[in-house]
Amino acid sequence: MMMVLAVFLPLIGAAVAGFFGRFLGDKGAQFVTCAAMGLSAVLAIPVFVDVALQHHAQTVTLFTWIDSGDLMVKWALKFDTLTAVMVLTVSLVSFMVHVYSVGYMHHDPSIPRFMAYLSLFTFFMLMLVTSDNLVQLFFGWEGVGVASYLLIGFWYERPSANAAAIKAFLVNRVGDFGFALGIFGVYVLFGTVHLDTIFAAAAGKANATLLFLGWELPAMTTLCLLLFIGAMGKSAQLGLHTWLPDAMEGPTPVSALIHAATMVTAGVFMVARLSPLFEQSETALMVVTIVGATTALFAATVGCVQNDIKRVIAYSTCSQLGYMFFACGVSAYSAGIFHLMTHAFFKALLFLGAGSVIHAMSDEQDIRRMGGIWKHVKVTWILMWIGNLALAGVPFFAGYFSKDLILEAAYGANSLVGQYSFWVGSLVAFLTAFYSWRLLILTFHGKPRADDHVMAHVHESPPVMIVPLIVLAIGAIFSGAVAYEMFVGHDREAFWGTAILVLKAHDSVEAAHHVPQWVKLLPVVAAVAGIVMAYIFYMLATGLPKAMATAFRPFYLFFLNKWYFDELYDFLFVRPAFWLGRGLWKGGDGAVIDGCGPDGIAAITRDVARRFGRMQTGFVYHYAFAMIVGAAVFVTWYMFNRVG
Amino acid sequence: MSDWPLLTLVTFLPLVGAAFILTIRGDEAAMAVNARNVALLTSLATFVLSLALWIKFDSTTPAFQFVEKADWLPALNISYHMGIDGISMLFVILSTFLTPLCIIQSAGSITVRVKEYMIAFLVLETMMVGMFCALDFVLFYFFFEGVLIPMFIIIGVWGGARRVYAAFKFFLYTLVGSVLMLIAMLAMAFHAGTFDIPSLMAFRFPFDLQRWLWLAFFASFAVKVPMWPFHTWLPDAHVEAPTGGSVILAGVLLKMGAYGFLRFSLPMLPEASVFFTPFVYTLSIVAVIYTSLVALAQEDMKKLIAYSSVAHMGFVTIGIFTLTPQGLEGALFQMLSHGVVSGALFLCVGVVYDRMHTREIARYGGLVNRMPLYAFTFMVFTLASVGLPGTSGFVGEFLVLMGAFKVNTWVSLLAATGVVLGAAYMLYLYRRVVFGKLVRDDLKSILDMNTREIVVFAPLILVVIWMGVYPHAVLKTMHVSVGTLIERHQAALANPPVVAAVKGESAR
Amino acid sequence: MFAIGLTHYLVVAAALFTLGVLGIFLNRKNVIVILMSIELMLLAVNLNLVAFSTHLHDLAGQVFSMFILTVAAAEAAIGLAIVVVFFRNRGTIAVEDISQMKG
Amino acid sequence: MIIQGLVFYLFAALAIAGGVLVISAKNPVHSVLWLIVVFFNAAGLFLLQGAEFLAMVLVVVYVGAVAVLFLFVVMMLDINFVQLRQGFLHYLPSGALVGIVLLVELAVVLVGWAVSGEAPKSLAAPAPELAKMTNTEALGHILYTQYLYLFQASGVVLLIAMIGSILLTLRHRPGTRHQNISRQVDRHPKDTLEIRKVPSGGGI
Amino acid sequence: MSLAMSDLTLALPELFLAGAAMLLLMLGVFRKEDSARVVLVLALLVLTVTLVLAYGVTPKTGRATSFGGLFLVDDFTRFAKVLVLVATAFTLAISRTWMEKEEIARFEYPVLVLFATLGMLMMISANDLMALYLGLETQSLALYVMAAYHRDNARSTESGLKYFVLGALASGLLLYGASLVYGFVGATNFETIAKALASHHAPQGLIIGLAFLVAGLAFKVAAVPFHMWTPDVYEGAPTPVTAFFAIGPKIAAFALLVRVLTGPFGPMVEAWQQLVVFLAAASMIVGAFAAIGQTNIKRLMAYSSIGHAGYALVGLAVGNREGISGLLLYLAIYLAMNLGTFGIILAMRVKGRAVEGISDLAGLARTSPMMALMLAVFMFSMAGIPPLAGFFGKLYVFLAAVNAGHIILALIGVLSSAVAAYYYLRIVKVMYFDEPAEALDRPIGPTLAVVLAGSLVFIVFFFLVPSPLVGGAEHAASVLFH
Repeated sequence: MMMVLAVFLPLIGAAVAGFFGRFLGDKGAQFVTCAAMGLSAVLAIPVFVDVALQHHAQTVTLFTWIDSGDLMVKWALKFDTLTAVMVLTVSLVSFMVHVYSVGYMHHDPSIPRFMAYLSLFTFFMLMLVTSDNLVQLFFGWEGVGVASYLLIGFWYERPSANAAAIKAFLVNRVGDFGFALGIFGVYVLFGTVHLDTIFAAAAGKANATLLFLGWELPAMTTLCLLLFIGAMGKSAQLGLHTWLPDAMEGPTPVSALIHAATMVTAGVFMVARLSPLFEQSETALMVVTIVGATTALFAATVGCVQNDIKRVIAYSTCSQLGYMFFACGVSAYSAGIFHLMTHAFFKALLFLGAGSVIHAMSDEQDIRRMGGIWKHVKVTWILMWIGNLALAGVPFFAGYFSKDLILEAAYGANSLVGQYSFWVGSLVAFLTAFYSWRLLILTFHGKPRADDHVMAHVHESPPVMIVPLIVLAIGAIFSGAVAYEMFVGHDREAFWGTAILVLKAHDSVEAAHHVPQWVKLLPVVAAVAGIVMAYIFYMLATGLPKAMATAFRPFYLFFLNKWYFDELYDFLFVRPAFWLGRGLWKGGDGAVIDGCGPDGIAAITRDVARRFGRMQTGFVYHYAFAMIVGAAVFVTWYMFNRVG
Repeated sequence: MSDWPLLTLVTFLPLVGAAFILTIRGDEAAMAVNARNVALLTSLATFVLSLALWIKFDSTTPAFQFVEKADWLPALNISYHMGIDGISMLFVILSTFLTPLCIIQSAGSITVRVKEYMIAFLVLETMMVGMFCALDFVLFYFFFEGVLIPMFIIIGVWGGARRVYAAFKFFLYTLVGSVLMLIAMLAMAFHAGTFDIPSLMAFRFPFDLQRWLWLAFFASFAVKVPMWPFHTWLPDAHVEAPTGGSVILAGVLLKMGAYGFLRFSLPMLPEASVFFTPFVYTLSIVAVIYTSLVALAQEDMKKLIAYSSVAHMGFVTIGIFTLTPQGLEGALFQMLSHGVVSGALFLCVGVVYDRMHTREIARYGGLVNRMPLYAFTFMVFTLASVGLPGTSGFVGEFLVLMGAFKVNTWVSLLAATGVVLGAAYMLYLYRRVVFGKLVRDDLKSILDMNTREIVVFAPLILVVIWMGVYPHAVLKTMHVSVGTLIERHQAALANPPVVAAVKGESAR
Repeated sequence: MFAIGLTHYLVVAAALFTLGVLGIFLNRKNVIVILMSIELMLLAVNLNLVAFSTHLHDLAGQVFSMFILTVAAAEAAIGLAIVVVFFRNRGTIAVEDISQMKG
Repeated sequence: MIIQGLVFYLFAALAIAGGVLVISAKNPVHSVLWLIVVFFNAAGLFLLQGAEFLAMVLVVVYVGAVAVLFLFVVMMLDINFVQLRQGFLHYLPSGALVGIVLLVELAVVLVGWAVSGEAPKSLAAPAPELAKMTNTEALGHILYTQYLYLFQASGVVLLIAMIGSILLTLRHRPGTRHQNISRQVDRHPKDTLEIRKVPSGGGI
Repeated sequence: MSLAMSDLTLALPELFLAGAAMLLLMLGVFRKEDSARVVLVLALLVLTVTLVLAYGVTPKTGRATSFGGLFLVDDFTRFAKVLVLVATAFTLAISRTWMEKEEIARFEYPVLVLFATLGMLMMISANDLMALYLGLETQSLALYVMAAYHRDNARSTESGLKYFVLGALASGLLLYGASLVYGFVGATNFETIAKALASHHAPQGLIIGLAFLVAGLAFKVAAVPFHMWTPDVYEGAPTPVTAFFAIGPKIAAFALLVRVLTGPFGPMVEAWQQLVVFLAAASMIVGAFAAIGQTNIKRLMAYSSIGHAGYALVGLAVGNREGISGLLLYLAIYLAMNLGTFGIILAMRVKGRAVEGISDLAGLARTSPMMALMLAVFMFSMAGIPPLAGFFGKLYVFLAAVNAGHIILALIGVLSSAVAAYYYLRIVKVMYFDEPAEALDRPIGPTLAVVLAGSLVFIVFFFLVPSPLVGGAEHAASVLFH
């Protein structure tokens, strides 16, 4: 019951706020949703204790959803350690964001709608993480997509927000397309979509093949890759990442909740959840690793040159998700989840902090027009420092534990892709630290670059916004250290139980504890180097960035334009789609099909009719002639066709 | 109640109402009100009666239920034979469900010749319901074609600017298809010696005959579905029809074709169906992708939704021809869902059309500012159309693709691209109409949905969500019938028919 | 050659029949000539019937022929009456002018 | 035999020539006259085959009545004959083609004449021997018995022709004066006559 | 050969009709004022009595001949006669108002109708080539006159002239064929011919004769290519006459054609089937296409009747019992549809002036909804859309065609019916979709209203109880194949 409530309370909150918002008023809607969310978060704690710490994994089955033939899908809430961790993280962060939103959105005209969307999103996210079958997972998957769509497009009067919302939804759909195919494949292979059943049978199917698109392919690899396409879409991995930066069009709490802490990590969650499948396919894991590592690098390079405060953080998110993926790719699922959790705290903190800054700067987002405001917003400033320290992986902040472990695991995996991801990861650690401090310095330090009017307005956010930040900051500082042992330390096997499966041969987390010392040190060194470099660039030699940009102009432009992905997609897909659509409509439907079909036949008919009409000349002798010819034809016919 | 000829009642009750309306006299306004009320009452009564069908429906047997049989043309073995099974039952409900909504809706948009409109609608209802209940081929054809008359009138009288073209195109296109079916039907009766559908299902036709018959059926059903490239009547008909007409057209009439495939092509012509499956797949996939792309380029709201209908029906035809339980049930579910969703989308267009008298997308924008309720409603159906899990649109599409994946991964893959494109054109439409700044002056005074419209939409929203969350209620009525259909089909394939099929014992 | 058999008569009849037929549609100017052509055709039929009748030793043919003569006379009367009213209306009986209605 | 043959050819040739001239004569009056020629020769052909009554009827009814009727109408309608021939040649080729095809086919078929089956044995009205009964008498015998129905029917046909002709052509001209006998008879002197005393020398 | 009483009994309807017609003629001549109306009413009475007589005359053995085998009565003739008499009576009834309004109401008209009907009955009962010819001419001569009946109207006389010229030509062809048949079989009696053909191979001359015979009869049913008189005559003739032409004579001619082909030439079914297939296909196609461009509704109905003749001929082309019963059913339904349609056409008057343009119907649905509804029903029925009666007519003939393996013919049929649907729909479109033109005059008169309502009820509710008519048609057809 508690579990069901924990999941469904946000839905109730959303429904109440959404349908009765106009009766409840702004305050009422805020109260209802926050209360429901808070209750949900509170309930998540005993659930976590019960399930994860006391190992009482269980599944609550509600009722049949879809059944057809031997397919049986039920609405069910599966609680095991992985779920419990996710539920706790999600509900906690979500609750914080809810509270924060009360302050952040206080002057918005449609607060109930916003709160309803947030709660609805949380509901979908919780459904996602608690699903006991792939279809319900898909339900949550698409549901969070829709909530994200709604929230990105929350300010519907902005064309850019609308465009970003649609883009987010569509790119996610492309991922979901793969995900759905993966589900079908799983169903065809296993005859079920029920996770536990699949996991039980997975090992036996390691060498199975699947006829896909005419080829006989190894089943596990194919399925995992298809499913991974879904994860790439949701988690904004390279190729399907383009929506994430644009998604920053949404209100900042949304960015914090959805596009940093929860939804985007669904992909990682999914890979971890499906570890029994991924474990059966070396190829799939390899792909996951490479994609993750490359994304991490890509996003970090782009993040270094962005000027929008939220976009920098968005690319950072993208990059961190890359970490999580290659962690999973080297079978360090627990490390991935660990990073997921710590990241949720510090990234939410960073976003909300950024929101606080934006709030203070009268909705200014360009860091080139900030600077020197730390004195005015001291609390925010401190909190942002904490967040960035955690992000950069500076020792003893949460990020340090998780990120280091991921890199060590990558090294420890002792494979080519592992090495690749280790080195890339270390480089990214450097870049991360660099852009983090670039952001920090440009925003808070140096001389104010905003106009006087704005500067005069700069003020600290109200407590309702600050308190959640503080809570998250606590998480950002301590969650790593607290959870380390449980998640990836010696207690990990007991902790995870059956929630994550790692083949003995792949146990890179174990290996991570036995890597050389320099491997453990390298990320920290890289991080510090990054910080130092940022300090040099933006505090000491402020002309340097410009000189660098000019010197390496092609690279600079390449990074600034996000590796030209948007342009490429626009050229490859968007414009051809519209062009084709118009062509098929006017040319295909209009000219060819209608022209040869109904309209053409109608024209021919009319023409034939005209001819027949002309034959009816009105002259008796023509009529007589026709009759005679008719009779003559009859006679001739029988002359040459003897019958009877 | 149990011995009542329930199907006959449900089928012909609307006709009684129509006859009653015919007798209404008085001045224009009073006549309109009375006609509307009578029509509403009749259709509601029909709906309630039809619900009794569902309640009393036994979903554990594949046999036809509520069967009524009476001599009609005994010399030709043609009888008045009615009955429903798990495949047809819900379509009856769908028809009776949508009709009252259309009648309620019409109060806002139909102001001239209301009496005739109501009569046409009730006659239409009789034809639709009858078609799904008919268990005699001639009876089926009787209703199948009979639909054309009221629909022709509805499009032509109350339609838009190009209504004449659209009405003719609709009528003649479908007529040409169905007369070919008539020939096939006669040929089947000649071979089997009966027009009785259950008997025909049991009869085995020789393969080469099957192919011809299949093609003739295809001509009719493909036009009705409509499948690419026989779809061009649909956008025209939809665009020009009045809102109620579009709703019924999309909601029920399109289903007739798919229903025909299910009821006739598959069980009666099993080998030919297998033989032509690649052909159907190809056309369906082209339909899905092609029309989705075309929908993307539309500038007229109704046209866009019309094209989306073609795409969605493409899924249905794929599902039917997968011949897997998932595919078939998915197709059935998709048909029902599409009936509700596309109907509702047309109603959504109708709401703004009644206010602004234009369907041009560019004439709208930012409606959410003035019409939040409308925006919400429209959003629900947009998402359902997009196939969001939790709405009815998802279940059908998902099952169809799953069924297709079992059979042919290419089909599944290509059709799934339609899901992506579907999201693109629907959200693009929504964005252009509802989102954005409200800049046009004439929109600044637009009013949100009134009570009547809320009454129309509320049940639709509930149904869409309910079918999305608890589709089991719907699916369970189909299981046995679909399962039996597949079993029989496989059994038929396993035992090819004797080449020289013995002519059935006809009364000739 | 001089042994006149049935076929001789039949061929003559066929020739007359063909002439009548030709007369109907070759004539463009005068309706009355068409009426005469019809008389030619009927005459040919009568020739046929009489020839067959003689050859079969059966009077039925001649009886038939007589009725045809009767009816043909009646037909001629009606036809001429119609021609007359047409002329009164239009002032012409040229065949080409009988073409108000067409299409 | 030979004489009979020669006579046949004479009649046949004249009939066909007449037929050709009927349809090709410039002047419709000539056409009618040629038609009379055809009728005469056809009557001759009838005679050759022993159908004497029909030959008589043909001459009496056709030449005597029908052809004259034609002539009468042609004259009455008073048509300008000058431009009547145009167009004949224009359509001749196609017409002639059809005509020739038809003629050849008919000839081919007719030359191969053979009565089907046992027909001659089951004749409806076998012709009696000429010695016993003349053609006219024989016809009379069956016409009013066996073919009574048709005889009556032909009467109806003639009646219809009468009604039709009258209906179509009879016109009551308002200006013409008719004698109305009953009115004449009914007339009473006092209606029309007034007797007045005329005073002598005064006048009326 | 003496005349027995039974001979007269069998021909009682015809005898009564002939006598009554002559009496009415006398009455008309001698009664000066309002003779037209009185004669017309009496003629209706006469037709009714004849109908009763025709229905009542049932030979005990199911089939009987009289007048020396010239005259035949059986269930087929009974069915056909009833149809013809019903058609005549109703067309006559609805013609009165029109004739009076056009000021051409004369007593000769009903008399001519009676004589024409007499001719039709004789055609139906003909059992001999001579009887056939005389019946045909009795009918035709009356019809020629009727076509030109409006003698002060140029179009009417033109149509009369055309009809006459072409009709005479058709008679000539028919007679030539008859003479060949007589010559090659040696008999004119149908039964004798049938017997002769059944036992022996048919000589080629006979087949040629048959071809001419069929050509002549095809003219009467307006089958392509012998149809060309139809549009002009239908357009030009006074509308009541057109209505009359379109129904009664056509049914009679069909009955005759069926009788000739299935009776004497029944053994030669393979031979004539080819001709009829051609006629049917050509008629259906021409009827469907040529009507599309028409603007005059009478002309349109002419093409429509050509097309319908094609469908009915499909039944004949099949040449078996099933086909013929389909044909008969088709004719019965055709009767109702045309009666109704012409009823509406007769009611088409604007400000006292008769109009014939399709465009004159514009917006009829608004100016007189009931009339529009009726015409729409008739049009949909003609297009063969269920649930209307027209559908069943087509269903039957096509069923017969398919069963007999004439799939191609059936295909041509259904496709041409789809084309034909276009012009029927066009009328519905004009009435329902177009803006109202000048309203048609109301009221239309009680007779017309009753007849229209009757047709409507028949067409709409035929599907409820089709069995009596269907059974009747099947029974009538069955006596042809015993």
